[in-house]
Amino acid sequence: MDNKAEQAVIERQPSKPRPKPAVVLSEHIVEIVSDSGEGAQRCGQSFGAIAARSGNGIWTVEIIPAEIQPPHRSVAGASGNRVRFASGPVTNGGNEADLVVAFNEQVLLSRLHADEIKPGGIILMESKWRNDRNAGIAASYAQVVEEIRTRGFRVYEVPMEVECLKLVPDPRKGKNMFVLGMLCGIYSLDEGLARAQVARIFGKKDQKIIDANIELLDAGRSWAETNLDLRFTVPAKRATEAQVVMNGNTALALGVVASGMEVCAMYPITPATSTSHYLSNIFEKVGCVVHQAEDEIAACAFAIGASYAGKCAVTITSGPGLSLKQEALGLAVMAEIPLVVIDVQRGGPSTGLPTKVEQGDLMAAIFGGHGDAPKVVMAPSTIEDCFYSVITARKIAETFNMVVMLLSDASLATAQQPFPRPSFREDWLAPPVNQSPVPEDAKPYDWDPRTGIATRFIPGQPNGMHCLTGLAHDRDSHVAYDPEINEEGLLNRSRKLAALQTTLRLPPLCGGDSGEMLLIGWGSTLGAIEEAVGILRAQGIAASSLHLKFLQPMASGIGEVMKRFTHVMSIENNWNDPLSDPLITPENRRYSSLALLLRSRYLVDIDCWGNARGQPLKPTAIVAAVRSKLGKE
Amino acid sequence: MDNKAEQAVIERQPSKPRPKPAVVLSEHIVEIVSDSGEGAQRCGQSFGAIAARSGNGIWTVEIIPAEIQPPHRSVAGASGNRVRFASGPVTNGGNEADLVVAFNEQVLLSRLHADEIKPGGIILMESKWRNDRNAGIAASYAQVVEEIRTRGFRVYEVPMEVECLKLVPDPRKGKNMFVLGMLCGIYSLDEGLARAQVARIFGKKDQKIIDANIELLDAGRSWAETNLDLRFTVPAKRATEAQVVMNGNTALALGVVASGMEVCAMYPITPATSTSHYLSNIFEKVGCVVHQAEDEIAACAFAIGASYAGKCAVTITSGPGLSLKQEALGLAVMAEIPLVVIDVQRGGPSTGLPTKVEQGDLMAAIFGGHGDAPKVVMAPSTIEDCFYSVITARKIAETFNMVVMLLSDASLATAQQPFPRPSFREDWLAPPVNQSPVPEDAKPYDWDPRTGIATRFIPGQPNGMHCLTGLAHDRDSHVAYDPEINEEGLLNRSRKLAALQTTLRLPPLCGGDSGEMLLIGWGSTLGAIEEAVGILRAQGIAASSLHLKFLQPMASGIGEVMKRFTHVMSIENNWNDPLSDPLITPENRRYSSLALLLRSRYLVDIDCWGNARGQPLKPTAIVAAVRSKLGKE
Amino acid sequence: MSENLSACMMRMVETDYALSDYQSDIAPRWCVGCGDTAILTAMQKLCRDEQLAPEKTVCVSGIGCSSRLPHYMNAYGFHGIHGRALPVAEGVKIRRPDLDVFVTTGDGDCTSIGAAHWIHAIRYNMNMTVLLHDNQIYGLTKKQASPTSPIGQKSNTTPFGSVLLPLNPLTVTLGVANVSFVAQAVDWIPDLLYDILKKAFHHRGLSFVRILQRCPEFMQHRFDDYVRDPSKMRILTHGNGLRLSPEVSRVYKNQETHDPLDMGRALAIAAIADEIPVGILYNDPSVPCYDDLRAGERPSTPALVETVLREEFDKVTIWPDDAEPVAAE
Amino acid sequence: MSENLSACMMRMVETDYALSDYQSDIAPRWCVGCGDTAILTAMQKLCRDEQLAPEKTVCVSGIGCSSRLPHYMNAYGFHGIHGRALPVAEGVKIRRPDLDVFVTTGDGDCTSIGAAHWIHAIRYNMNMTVLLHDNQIYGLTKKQASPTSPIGQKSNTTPFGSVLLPLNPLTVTLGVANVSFVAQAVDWIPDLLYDILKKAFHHRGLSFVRILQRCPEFMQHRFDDYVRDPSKMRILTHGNGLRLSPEVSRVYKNQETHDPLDMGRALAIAAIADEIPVGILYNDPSVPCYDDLRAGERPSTPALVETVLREEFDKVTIWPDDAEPVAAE
Ligand SMILES: Cc1ncc(C[n+]2csc(CCOP(=O)(O)OP(=O)(O)O)c2C)c(N)n1
Ligand SMILES: Cc1ncc(C[n+]2csc(CCOP(=O)(O)OP(=O)(O)O)c2C)c(N)n1
Ligand code: SF4
Ligand code: SF4
Ligand SMILES: [Mg+2]
Ligand SMILES: [Mg+2]
Repeated sequence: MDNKAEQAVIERQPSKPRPKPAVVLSEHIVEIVSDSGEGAQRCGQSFGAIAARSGNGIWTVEIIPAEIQPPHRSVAGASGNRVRFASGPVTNGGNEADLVVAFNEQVLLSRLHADEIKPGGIILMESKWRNDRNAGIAASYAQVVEEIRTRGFRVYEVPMEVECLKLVPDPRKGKNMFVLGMLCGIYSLDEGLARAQVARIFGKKDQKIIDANIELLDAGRSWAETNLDLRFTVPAKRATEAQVVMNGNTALALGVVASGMEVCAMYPITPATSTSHYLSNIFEKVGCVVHQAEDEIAACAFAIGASYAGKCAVTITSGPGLSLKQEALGLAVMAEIPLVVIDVQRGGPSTGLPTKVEQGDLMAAIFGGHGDAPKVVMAPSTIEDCFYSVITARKIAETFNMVVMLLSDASLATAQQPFPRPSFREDWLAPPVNQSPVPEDAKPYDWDPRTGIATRFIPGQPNGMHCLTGLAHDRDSHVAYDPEINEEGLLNRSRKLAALQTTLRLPPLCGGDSGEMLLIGWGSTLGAIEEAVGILRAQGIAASSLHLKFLQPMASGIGEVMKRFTHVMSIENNWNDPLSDPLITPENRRYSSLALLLRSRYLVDIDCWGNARGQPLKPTAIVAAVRSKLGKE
Repeated sequence: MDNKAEQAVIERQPSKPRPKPAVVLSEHIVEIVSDSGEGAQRCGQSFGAIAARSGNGIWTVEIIPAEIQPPHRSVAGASGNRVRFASGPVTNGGNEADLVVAFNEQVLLSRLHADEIKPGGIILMESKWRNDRNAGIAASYAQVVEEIRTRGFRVYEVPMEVECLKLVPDPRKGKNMFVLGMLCGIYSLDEGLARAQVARIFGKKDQKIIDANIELLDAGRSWAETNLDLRFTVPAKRATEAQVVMNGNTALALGVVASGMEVCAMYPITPATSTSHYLSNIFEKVGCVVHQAEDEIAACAFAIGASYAGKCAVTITSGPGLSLKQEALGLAVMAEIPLVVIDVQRGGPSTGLPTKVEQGDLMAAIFGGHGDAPKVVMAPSTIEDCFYSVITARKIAETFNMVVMLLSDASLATAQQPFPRPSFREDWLAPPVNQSPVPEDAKPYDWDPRTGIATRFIPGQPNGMHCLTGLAHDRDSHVAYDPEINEEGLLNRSRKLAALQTTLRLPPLCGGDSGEMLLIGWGSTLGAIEEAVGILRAQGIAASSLHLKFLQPMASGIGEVMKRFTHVMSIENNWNDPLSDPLITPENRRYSSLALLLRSRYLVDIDCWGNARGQPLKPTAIVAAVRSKLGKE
Repeated sequence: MSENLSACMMRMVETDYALSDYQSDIAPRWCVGCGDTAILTAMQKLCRDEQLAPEKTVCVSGIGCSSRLPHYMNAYGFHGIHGRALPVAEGVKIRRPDLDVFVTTGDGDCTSIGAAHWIHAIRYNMNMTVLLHDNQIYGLTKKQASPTSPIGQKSNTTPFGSVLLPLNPLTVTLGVANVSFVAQAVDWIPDLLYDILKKAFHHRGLSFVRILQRCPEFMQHRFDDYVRDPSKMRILTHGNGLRLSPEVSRVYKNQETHDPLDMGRALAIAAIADEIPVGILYNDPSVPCYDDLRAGERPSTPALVETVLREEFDKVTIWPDDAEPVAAE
Repeated sequence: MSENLSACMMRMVETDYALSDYQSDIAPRWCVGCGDTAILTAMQKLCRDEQLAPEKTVCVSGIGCSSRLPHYMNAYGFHGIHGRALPVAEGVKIRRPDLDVFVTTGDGDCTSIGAAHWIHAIRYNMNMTVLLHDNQIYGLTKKQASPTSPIGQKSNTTPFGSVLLPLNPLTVTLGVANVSFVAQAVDWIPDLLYDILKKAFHHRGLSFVRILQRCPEFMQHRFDDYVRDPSKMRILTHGNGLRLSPEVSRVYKNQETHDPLDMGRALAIAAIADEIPVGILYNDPSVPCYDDLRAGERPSTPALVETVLREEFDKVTIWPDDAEPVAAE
């Protein structure tokens, strides 16, 4: 970032009179959608950043086209950003959008089809299509506008390119900054902050470009102030502590750095890869390495090798990669090599929905390998959690010599949210590799009879020579097929989960301690579920929620909590069979993953609600599901 | 087999006077153990075959050394066979052995350590070690014999090699036939049948060899009759129908042939491989092909390709291979390509116990892949079942366009048991590949709204051109990311399980319709569980058992059955956490697989008993577990 | 020859497929200027000229931009999983000799995650045409280095430039036993691309065609020098190999007569670094094909199955009266 | 040279490891006459002569008879999973340059299930010694054909004989970019095996040694002709390569002077079918190693981590007073 340029911008700030008073809102959801490459993503991100810097709580969601190079003006090609911003903290992408800026009517349709726009919501349309030379396009545009007006949306047609043409030769390029200005005007965001943001974006380019874009920004704002009857303000309060804003994948990458892991072995796959991209940029600076292996199996084996040699390692992947790694993970479990596995879940099965969210990999994480292969499975539920979970995962991995799986997902991956700037602690890091001699009589698998934990020997440690193996083995790591020895190994590997379990504390409930409905969730759905609980309670329904961070082992006490509620329901962003289907019965229904696990453990008739539509769950949908379950539709 | 040779043998049969009357037994368990390569395996198999041909029920179990080339005279090197034979049918390997023939004291120790010999049981020892030139060996032998005598075993020292030397120059080679003769003498088995069996073994060799071995056989019998006070008879009844005797892997291979599948793609792995070996010998004769691929992933992909092209295919593997195939299986699920997967389970996790039994892959079979990937999972429970299950699996795979997993295990793999000779039915086979034109408006995924089943189009069918994909897709097989379309696909793929489920019938209970204890099992444990039920009922305990063939989906009605019993317990040959461990609580206990599934589905407090010691479960151990559960130890 | 011709004529009369008959109803979703487009066009032309029945044509791919190709062909398509196109294609072919199988795979798909299958597919030498779309980058996942990326290539996983020399798919392929056909083409000389594909298609065995493919999105300018300067392309010709049209010959003067049976020279050509060789490096039609070797003497019939089952059961049957039937019952 | 010598002397004085120091307490479980035994012995001698500290020596393997070798070495051993020895070894080495890494792998382990890793390991050219125990069969799983099995080989999965020409691991390896050391040895000439391993060990980069290994259990007589007739072994010598002892030279008269930098000839030698070439086919010490290229300029320290985290956080921090600190705080 070029600080000089930014400085200059702030100085040139004109002192215009403030526009007329605005409607005060506690929050709004804004979407900007365009063809891929038209800059709606950047516009949305910048808008979110400005709001965050103003002191608003924000949560941004990327609207990602399904295809690399989708055709122009296509429903499948909608690209952009959702920004939910509020007076207080925001924990999820929310329900339908209040205001949408669409660069053409097709990308708007994609949001309408997905039911992502609030009935009666505000829609700002690029108006140039009305007079398009291609009659089909003009007709399509007119028809859509007509239709949405009829359906009760508040439509404003905005001559975006026409206005931009007054300032720049290629209006398609500057349009997004014009829109950004327009939005800043509508939402009364500070001009200085907005200009500083533009300067930040183009910081590396020359001043001319910055100036041109600031002109577009200002033009957008003026146009909105002059032509639109939309004036809102979402009061903001600057945080008293420093905040960082980033998405979940960046938080994971920074977590890897902060955890002291030195090796990341990966193979590219969406949506996990951007974690590795970020890491690739900085990891070498701290003397560490990102290795792009020839495939996921090699990546996993490479990480295992590094970790065996004392450098705890992470391998990062998404669903299909997780499936491929199952055999190698079994080796790490059997040989008790610490390993952190990050799985940024996406829609499955198979190649499925590569860019879309799903919490579909929980069962594969727990049960995926052949034989009994106990692993620790955790799930971060906020962006901040993505950062800290990696540090915790590395510690557990090395304390218990276990595989620790971290289940993030496509929603956390690209969502941005501010959280308190972490302050570095040296104890986050791994201790230096132990190279001291091993006591003469020590054994490589000297399982503690209570916890199952053994102190492993690391290459370089004198006296520690032994041959690690994925075969059944005794305390000397000698291959052994005796029934007792096999059982001893199984017991100790399983015991470690129990030992970890005794150290876990159940997270506090959200809502009340007892009541009509307990919702249980895990991972990225935290914000939506807790928001739903808030709404339900405001509606007089005694709902609460419990959000699990550890899925295997699970903290004790869940059974006690459940007893205090009339109903229990898991809320998950994955598949469950609908009981409404004629062939589905309570007996053959396939439950959501966590519901299945909890039912089995606690023998409580836990229902589940959720879906695998490639979209984050919405608070209002959760509310509706709960009301329906309670017969209070 | 050379029928002439066999004929000749039978003619030469001398008519000796029958020995003195024998003790009549309803069953006995005999083991023959030697160093690897000394022929105990063949001796045991032959003994089993003679008993079976006499009309005894038999179950033979291979005693497999852990290592390829274990050292001589080593505990880990014990190789041989257990033969359980009885007046009636035999369904499992039973409890401890009644009589053991050991070629040296070390291999005997392996059976003693594993608690496989009945207290007070009969032990026949090769006596040559007593005077071994190596003083250490002689001492070891003497000490072991002394010790087992003290422990109350009935030990007979047999000068096997000394006796054989009278007839052949290399006694190590002929010893096993001498022992066979000895056993035939002890158990009063028909001499003609025994000689015919020897002729059958050496049928391809020249007559001299056959004669020499028959001499050894006869010598063994005379020696026993002259020197041992052991005379037993296990009355036999010749079956009225033709019976076939084979092990589970052979039955699977013949099932593949009988099912009409034309392609088997595999990669070698123990204990699955011998299925492919058998198949390789015969599959080409029926115009089919066994393809040894470069790895398990390629094998799975190859089978998928063949099946996509209309030739339903099977891929055969064991645990580690199953883990590797998970991603490819997800593709078959997503694209709805029929596929039969045979997993001959072994001890896990990782490389684990390659030659030993475990029912450790059930969860991986059901939940192993990322995302929601519904597959059919079945388990054969007898040798006969291995044969017929493949035929059923192929039919289900092609009717529902699904992946059907068949979980056999190392116990079924090598166990031999007679069953009625199947008579061929043409409807076992797959119909010819459909190459008729596809109706103009048909779609490749025209999911039936009730059952979820679509009629797939096979390359070569005019009008059927479409592009199959592992991405989310619509009815045209076009890639689509819309929430509704993704949900539609998930629903239909899941529905097929429900549709299959409605066609399943619960197997009949063994024991009574209600009572104190219901045992639930699956797979190879059938015989041991039902035998335990018999013992328990004889002891006045109202136990019954239910054995599931389908693990996913499960037949309905299990809940109703369970209600009629005070206790329900799954009996599985896999890991469960022992509640006796100080850290294990009912809340953190990790249950056996089927127990977990049933608990979740029926919310009944199902306990589990079993272990993962690499050995089949024993009826008496099950009895003890049930009595302990009921407080009736 | 004339017999072939008349057979061909007959087929044309019978069916007479036009280019559009090989175009599916999905518009290709590649970036403007993407080399995959030229490859698709060449394939469709080939199908048209060979009058392949669309229902008898199967295009198998893995995952990647290039692997989307089967969606755009009106044929049976199998867009599978990353790296596994070849074993899937082998399975398709093993019992369906009547199908023409094409495989489309990317440099990551084939030479990275799929490398084991690639090596073994060459060795199996099954009768299929394999198109390696080598854009030297991971396109679909948005710019990560691939094994064939040039040294120093900046990408999202190699922000400071990749550190290794690129893998040469040609030299590796030529080192595999049973290799029978290896060629190189470039997307920007459509005539040669077509000619090479045609030769590849007519080769009995696995024809491996590496196609240097432009990816303007992530590898802008990568091949500009070569596109601009025809002399940097070394065209391999031979009586048994490519024969150039006068037009092509005029533009691409840097030619070498190369006998496609000369493995030594093929290896040397494959290793050329400063020029791009285009043409058929190796072609040995005598190498046996796994699908032929494993074809089996007779097709599977119920009668055969019954016979073999009976034979096998006979070996292990205990008959009620112990009289084993000597002949078939 | 004399400096090296004295350093070596010092190490010897300090530690003075005997052969038995490299023998674990487990007796090898290979069949009598198995070639793996000779390989184990050669490795142990090498360790002794190089006075490698057992705790700094890591033997990585996959699964197979040969892959049991690490159990018999007194060193750190990693007996992993089938086919994945190479990526594990790469992981071991990447941040532990102080460790000497050996990889033991079978023909199935390396050229079948592990083929992708093999190709890429050659390209990474990390500093390790790779021993391919090529008995041309699957030993541990009891006789299935491997990619290197001779054509016609009967096995449990090819009861009528394997149908394909065997894969030649040498020609494939030589075709991979960044290949830096390729040799061939046989288990039955222990002196040459040792000399070749020694050269391999001293090579900086990945040294790939294919060792033809006898499996009397399943491939009886396979190499009898070669064992009996020394003239069927072609020994490669060179000033920069192997130098033969007079004894070896007397027995093995079929010698060729081969410059290990001559790739063309190396390829030709690798392809020889009727004789077994023994020696160093290729050796280019100038090829860079991935572990060196990725070593990083500085080791990871808490201070470094703190600095980088601060820099990264700074980019995305919203300060309470909006006054972004210009320099580090
Ligand atoms: C098992 C698995 N790993 C990774 C991916 C992600 N992925 C999709 S395509 C691709 C590579 C694409 O590169 P290439 O094969 O060269 O094809 P291109 O897009 O360049 O045509 C990757 C890594 C995946 N889909 N599946
Ligand atoms: C994933 C997996 N697949 C298959 C196996 C079974 N398996 C063990 S060793 C082996 C091959 C052994 O052959 P090779 O690599 O040549 O080693 P050798 O025994 O001949 O030394 C196989 C297929 C396995 N253990 N794991
Ligand atoms: S990213 Fe590259 S390879 Fe992919 S479609 Fe665009 S230009 Fe083609
Ligand atoms: S089977 Fe072959 S490779 Fe394995 S130990 Fe025996 S001789 Fe050696
Ligand atoms: Mg590519
Ligand atoms: Mg081998």
